Amino acid sequence: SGGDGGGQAGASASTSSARPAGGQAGAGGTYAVITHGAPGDSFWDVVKNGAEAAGGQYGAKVTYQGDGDPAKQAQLIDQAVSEKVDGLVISMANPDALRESVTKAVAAKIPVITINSGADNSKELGAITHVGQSEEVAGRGAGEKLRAEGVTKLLCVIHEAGNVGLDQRCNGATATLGGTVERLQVDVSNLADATSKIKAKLQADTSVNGVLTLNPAVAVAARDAIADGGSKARLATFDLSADVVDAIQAGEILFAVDQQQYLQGWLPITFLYLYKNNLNTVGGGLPVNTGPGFVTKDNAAQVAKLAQGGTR
Amino acid sequence: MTSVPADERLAGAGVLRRLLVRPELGSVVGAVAVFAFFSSQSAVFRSADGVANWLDPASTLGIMAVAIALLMIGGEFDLSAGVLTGTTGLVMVTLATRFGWNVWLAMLAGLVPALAIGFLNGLLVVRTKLPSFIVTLGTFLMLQGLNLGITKAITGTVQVGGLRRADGYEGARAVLAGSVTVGGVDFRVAIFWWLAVTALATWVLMRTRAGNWIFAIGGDEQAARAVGVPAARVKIGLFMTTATAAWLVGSIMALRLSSVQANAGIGQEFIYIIAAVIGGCLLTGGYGSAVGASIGALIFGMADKGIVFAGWDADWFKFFLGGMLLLATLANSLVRRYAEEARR
Amino acid sequence: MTSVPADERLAGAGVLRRLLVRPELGSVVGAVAVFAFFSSQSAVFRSADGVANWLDPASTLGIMAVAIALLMIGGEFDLSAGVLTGTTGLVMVTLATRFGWNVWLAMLAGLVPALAIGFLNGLLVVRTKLPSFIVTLGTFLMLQGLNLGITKAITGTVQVGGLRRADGYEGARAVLAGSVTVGGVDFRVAIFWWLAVTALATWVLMRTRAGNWIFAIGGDEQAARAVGVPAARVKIGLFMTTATAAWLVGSIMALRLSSVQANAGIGQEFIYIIAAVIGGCLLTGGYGSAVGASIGALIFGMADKGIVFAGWDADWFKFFLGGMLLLATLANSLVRRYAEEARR
Amino acid sequence: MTVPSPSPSPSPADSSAPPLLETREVGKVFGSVIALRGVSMVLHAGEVTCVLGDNGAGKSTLIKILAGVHAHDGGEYLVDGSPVRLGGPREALDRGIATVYQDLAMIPLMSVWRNFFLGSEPVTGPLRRFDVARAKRVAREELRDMGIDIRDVDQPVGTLSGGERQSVAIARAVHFGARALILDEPTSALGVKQAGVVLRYIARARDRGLGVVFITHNPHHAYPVGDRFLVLNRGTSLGQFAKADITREELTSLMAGGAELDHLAHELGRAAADTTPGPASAGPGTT
Amino acid sequence: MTVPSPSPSPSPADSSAPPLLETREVGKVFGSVIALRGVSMVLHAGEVTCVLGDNGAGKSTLIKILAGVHAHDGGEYLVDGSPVRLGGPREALDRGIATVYQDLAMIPLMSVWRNFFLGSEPVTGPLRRFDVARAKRVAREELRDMGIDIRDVDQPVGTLSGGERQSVAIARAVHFGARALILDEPTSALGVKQAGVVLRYIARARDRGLGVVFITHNPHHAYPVGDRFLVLNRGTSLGQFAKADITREELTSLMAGGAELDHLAHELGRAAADTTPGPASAGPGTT
Ligand SMILES: Nc1ncnc2c1ncn2[C@@H]1O[C@H](COP(=O)(O)OP(=O)(O)OP(=O)(O)O)[C@@H](O)[C@H]1O
Ligand SMILES: Nc1ncnc2c1ncn2[C@@H]1O[C@H](COP(=O)(O)OP(=O)(O)OP(=O)(O)O)[C@@H](O)[C@H]1O
Ligand SMILES: [Mg+2]
Ligand SMILES: [Mg+2]
Repeated sequence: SGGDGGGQAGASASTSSARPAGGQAGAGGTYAVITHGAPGDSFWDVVKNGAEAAGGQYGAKVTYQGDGDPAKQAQLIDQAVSEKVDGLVISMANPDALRESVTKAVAAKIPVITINSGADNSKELGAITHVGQSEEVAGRGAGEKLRAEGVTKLLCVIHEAGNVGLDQRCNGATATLGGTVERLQVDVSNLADATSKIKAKLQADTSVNGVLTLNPAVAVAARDAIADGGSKARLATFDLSADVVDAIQAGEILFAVDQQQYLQGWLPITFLYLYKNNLNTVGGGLPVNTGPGFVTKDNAAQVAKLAQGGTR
Repeated sequence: MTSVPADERLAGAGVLRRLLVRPELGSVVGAVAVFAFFSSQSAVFRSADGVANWLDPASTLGIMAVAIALLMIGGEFDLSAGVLTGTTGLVMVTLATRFGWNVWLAMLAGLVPALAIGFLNGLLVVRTKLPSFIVTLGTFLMLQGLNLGITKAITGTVQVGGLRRADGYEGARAVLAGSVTVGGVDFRVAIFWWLAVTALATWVLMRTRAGNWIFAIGGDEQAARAVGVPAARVKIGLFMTTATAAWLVGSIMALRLSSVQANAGIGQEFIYIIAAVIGGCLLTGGYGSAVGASIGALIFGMADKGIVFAGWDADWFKFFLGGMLLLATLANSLVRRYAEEARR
Repeated sequence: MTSVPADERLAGAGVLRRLLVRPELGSVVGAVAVFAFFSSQSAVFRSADGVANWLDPASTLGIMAVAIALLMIGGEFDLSAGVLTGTTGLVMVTLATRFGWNVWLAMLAGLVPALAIGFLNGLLVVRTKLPSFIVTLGTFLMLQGLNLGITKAITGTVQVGGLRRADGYEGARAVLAGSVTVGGVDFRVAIFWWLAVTALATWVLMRTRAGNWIFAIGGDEQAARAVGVPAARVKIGLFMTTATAAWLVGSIMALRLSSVQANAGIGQEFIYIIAAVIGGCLLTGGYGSAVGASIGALIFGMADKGIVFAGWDADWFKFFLGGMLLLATLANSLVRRYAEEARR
Repeated sequence: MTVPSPSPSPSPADSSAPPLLETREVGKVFGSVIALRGVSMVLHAGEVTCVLGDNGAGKSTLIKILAGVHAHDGGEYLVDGSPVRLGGPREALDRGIATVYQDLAMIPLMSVWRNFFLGSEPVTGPLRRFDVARAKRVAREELRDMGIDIRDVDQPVGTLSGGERQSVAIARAVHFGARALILDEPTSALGVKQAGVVLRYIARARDRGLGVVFITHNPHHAYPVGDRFLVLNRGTSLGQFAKADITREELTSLMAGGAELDHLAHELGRAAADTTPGPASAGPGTT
Repeated sequence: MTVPSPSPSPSPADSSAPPLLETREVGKVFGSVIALRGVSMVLHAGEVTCVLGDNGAGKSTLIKILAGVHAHDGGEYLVDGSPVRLGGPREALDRGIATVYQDLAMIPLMSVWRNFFLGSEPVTGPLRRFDVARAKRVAREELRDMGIDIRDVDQPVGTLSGGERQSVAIARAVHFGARALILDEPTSALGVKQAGVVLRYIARARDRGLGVVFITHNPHHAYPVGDRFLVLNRGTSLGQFAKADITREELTSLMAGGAELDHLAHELGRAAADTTPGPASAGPGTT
């Protein structure tokens, strides 16, 4: 179900009303959020903000760690287990690799909630629920929308070679677009170079009429490349930033796929808090979807301010 | 230039051979080979438009590679230079957008932390005698943390943007990040900055006392000290030069993109070193040239973009990039060896 | 050991001082300082559970750091070692899961490309006389491309998994990636492999002809060649040793995670070098020790995990990591300098 | 064999002016190695002080103290009569002390002319740029004057022969030596002719009023040009002798047990004709 | 001044066996530098061939060809009468040719004993481990025999004095020299006593039947021990002379225009007493 700009306000409202439920309990517990996002990644930063905000609400201590290397992520989980936290929030981009550590956590009677990816394995590994949906689903949504815009040849810009999540987004788009999808590798830490690479691709292959970026900063680079190169390609992106919202308003970017990842931080902390203090479980173990939402010219103005604050 | 009668113990060295002995002209061969190869693969690559395209990333890389080359000739590394471009950009954009400074002023303000960090790097290396690899690795990590931590603390997000709306943006952009139209094709101004930096660095290396000292401390620091070269001052100066180059590049990038991410520049430090080494700098110091580093940046830039122009599968991108680099340096070194058998 | 009468030109050197002169014991001080610091910050860090926790990453890092240290003492770098751990893991998991091989056999099969790549690296360095930094940078990039390209071609995704269901998994896992319970706490087997590798490397360095040759070619290759050291063979051997270590670590990781991503190991190559340098290896070659590299890995592992245990904000993680590394190497070098004034 | 007793307080050359350089009981310890212990010497302007001694006696260590490369551990080092602690070779150079080191000489990858002017580059123009043309010319001339014909001053020093390298270092020190010149075994790698040229340079510098510290193993090189002889043995001083107080024979035997040497001469050759090589015709330069 | 004419074809020492080493018109060019041109020489077992010449004459280049460090560009190099092209120093060592180089000697960061055995480490036990105890003992003994008392064989070579380092290199070559020993200016950095010891070593090696190539600038070192003298000048050969064909005086003046030297002797000293330093008493070791 596609939430849009209004979803955020709803979430905020519901949390403030949830406060009386357990807010008075002085120590709300300690929860560890461990994701596969690299530190400084704009997507995961919003998740972190959401989790920390929820922790603030409930008087709980929330720690956030992220590492794209599954081995490191597993070690971080092991560490949290030896610290005997009250709950774990884990993004399972590579369920196979985390299996051992998650099982260990469950065996130690630590409630686990999986977020973002790993919905299929969540229950099997003993997590109490899953929040968010896979990158693949989000990618499908983007592909569909691009097809509707008449894109037949799409450039999917990967900013971290070998990252499972990014690959899944492109796969999803490929599945629903119907046309050709080509991939391009750029480096997210050198955006000027990314600009000229995208431009080079557009110059070299003029039949490309759509570009899908998977990161808001790369989206801005792609926007410049399209403008500089005088290309007619339509641009869409994953995730938001102030610049992306500006560009959507200016019509330079068609839409941004918005997973509302703030919820992927906020909700699991809420659930864990409720589980700890009230033994609540949500949805009977079925996944709780947070998106995908789409930010388009229509709702961009409202979202713009929220993106500034790091909650969208 | 000099009219000394030739010594009978000197074999006749053709003009070609004499030219090839210069470290730069060795790497030119690599550059020509890469250019020829990709030109044959893609018509766009060799078109004016295409050239303008791959010259653009080569220019910012080149500015940094030249500074790093000076440092490497002086026998040191700087791993913090890449992140520092991000730091200076962040300072500039934050001051201009969150505190309403004029862009020019904000840019100048970015120079202050850059010089401070360069000075600190140099001082630590000189005082502790730890290898600069370790010292600048420390500042590299610490700067990464600072970039992220401070940006988050001030803005709540991992990037700052909106420079476009700040005072003086247009002027600064025209000077540092604009384009110049030559024959209907837009070339980035950064290309001219790159040429200027290369020329300046070459002049310093070849025609000033400081240049002589840089070669000397990189070649044998003890011996240089023994004849009175102020090694500590030269080293600190080199680190500050690198920091200044990082500031220039950071400002160019920030003006071009009008926003900066907290992780900007991470991982670039090695690309700078790579460009310098492709251009003939020795990792052990004491040998290299600014022009060589520039050509190294050019080779890297061409290979990097050429693969995209040639339309090869993105999954194999790195494979081709590695292969190209290896072949380019190999061509370069074969030529140099042919010409230079003399130098052990 | 020897009973030669002391020379009147030797000042009395206390036992302490003599111990401290060893490069390893310098870095021990850094390790102790880091341990003491984090122990004071977090009770879990110093608990048996916590120790098992941070010894685990230190062990795989340590195995690689020791191999890289040997190579660095021999005067060369290997930037491809990190990706190679991914390559060996990918080969193993692919063969075991897609082609139904027994895990042991698949693991052995992974050794073949590893040794081939090590040999190739060595051969290129020895033959072309290009700096190993450039050569292995080339193989580093090419391997990245191969890992991604081949994995995508075979599996359609960027990771292969499901090793758990393959023949012989349990046995292989117990030997390489299992745990040993000591006093109720699970310690990873990899820790023992690490100790074994360190001991073996130390023995080779200090007590074999090969060890003598490694120091010699790193110290002055020309001079070593001149007295008949087979420098080319030693270098190729060192690259193959590093590749073997990468194979061991790649197998351990694959067995532990039962899946491998196509980008596994990228970026680790510098961590290995960092650990070796923290442990006292000179970047210029000819000096260092295997035990030192192990302790370097330990310091890195402790700092890396200690910051998490101490509960500091992840945004500032890198800042603290950089600071810790700088302080640890500084402590280490101050101690060493005090003890070692004698060596230039 | 009679060993002369060293002059207890070195007699100043001709004036009551303080000596150019003077050490009083200086020492140097490297970690556990005691390289030098209680060595006193003086150098007056217009005089040559020779430092003699076996291998490892501490000669190079002593002159590195004089040149500011090492700080001394004990005793006093006086320049122009006032105690100093040099912070580095730069300070020594600034006081007019130029040095040719035995092992720290040249930057192998740099060209001859760049090495020649390293640390004292001539500058020109408002931008103070390195006067390359002049540097090349002067380097070439100075070397030619010294009888070293380098093919090409652009050649990297690392490719010069051992003696050529040594000659460049000496030519540099002589060119820049302002008041004191310290030479550590300058003639050891040189041919007969070149060694003669160096000795002549030393004499000329002395006549110009410079003080020269000259280290050598060859008493036939030392005796003719030296005014004062400091003999070191295993890190300690056997004393400093004025020329008047010591003969060449005494000096030689002080350096290396003379009796042993006579014996050696008999051992060496196979043909009897060769065993006692009679005194050769050549002067000091040839030995 | 009469210059003897070189023996056109070098007369073999005592046998019709092919010479140990022989070069015929070899040359060597480095880039544009012609370092050596058409040089012929022979070395017989049980003989000493001295190579003499000015700085930069090409002596080191010649012996690096003999030792396999450089490949020769022109001419022929014969070992035991058959032409060879050595692939590297290892091949030379395998043919029993041990060398002490002027500039490629030791690994500074390694200890004395490790350097001593580098490339020829003694091994022991089934695992063929480096016999450290024996290596230390032998290194210490060999050095002591040579009159070099190193404080501690564990000291890194980089901290030894110039002469000490040279001595270690020589001791190593003598210890491992199997059939031919090549010494490039072994005595230049040595004190009188140590130089004497080295000359004695050369004589002893010769008497044991080894062939020795000995480079020096000092005719007083060369003449007593040499059987054959090869004189180089600016990269070319002035000829190879058997000892019978040349006197010490001729050799000296061939090396460095004799007249010039006499003149020099007058110049050097200030006091008349010093201008013509009479022939010293000491034997060859002292010069
Ligand atoms: N940095 C150092 N560390 C340890 N020992 C040192 C160091 N420098 C010199 N020595 C020792 O001090 C002693 C004196 O060395 P020095 O170089 O002064 O001798 P020298 O008289 O110049 O000998 P030579 O005639 O052989 O050059 C030597 O035994 C040497 O091993
Ligand atoms: N690798 C090289 N490249 C260029 N020129 C070289 C190289 N090696 C030697 N030369 C030149 O060849 C000439 C001969 O050098 P060589 O070292 O053989 O002289 P030498 O006779 O040993 O002199 P010395 O007595 O001073 O040691 C020198 O002029 C030197 O500059
Ligand atoms: Mg000395
Ligand atoms: Mg020589």
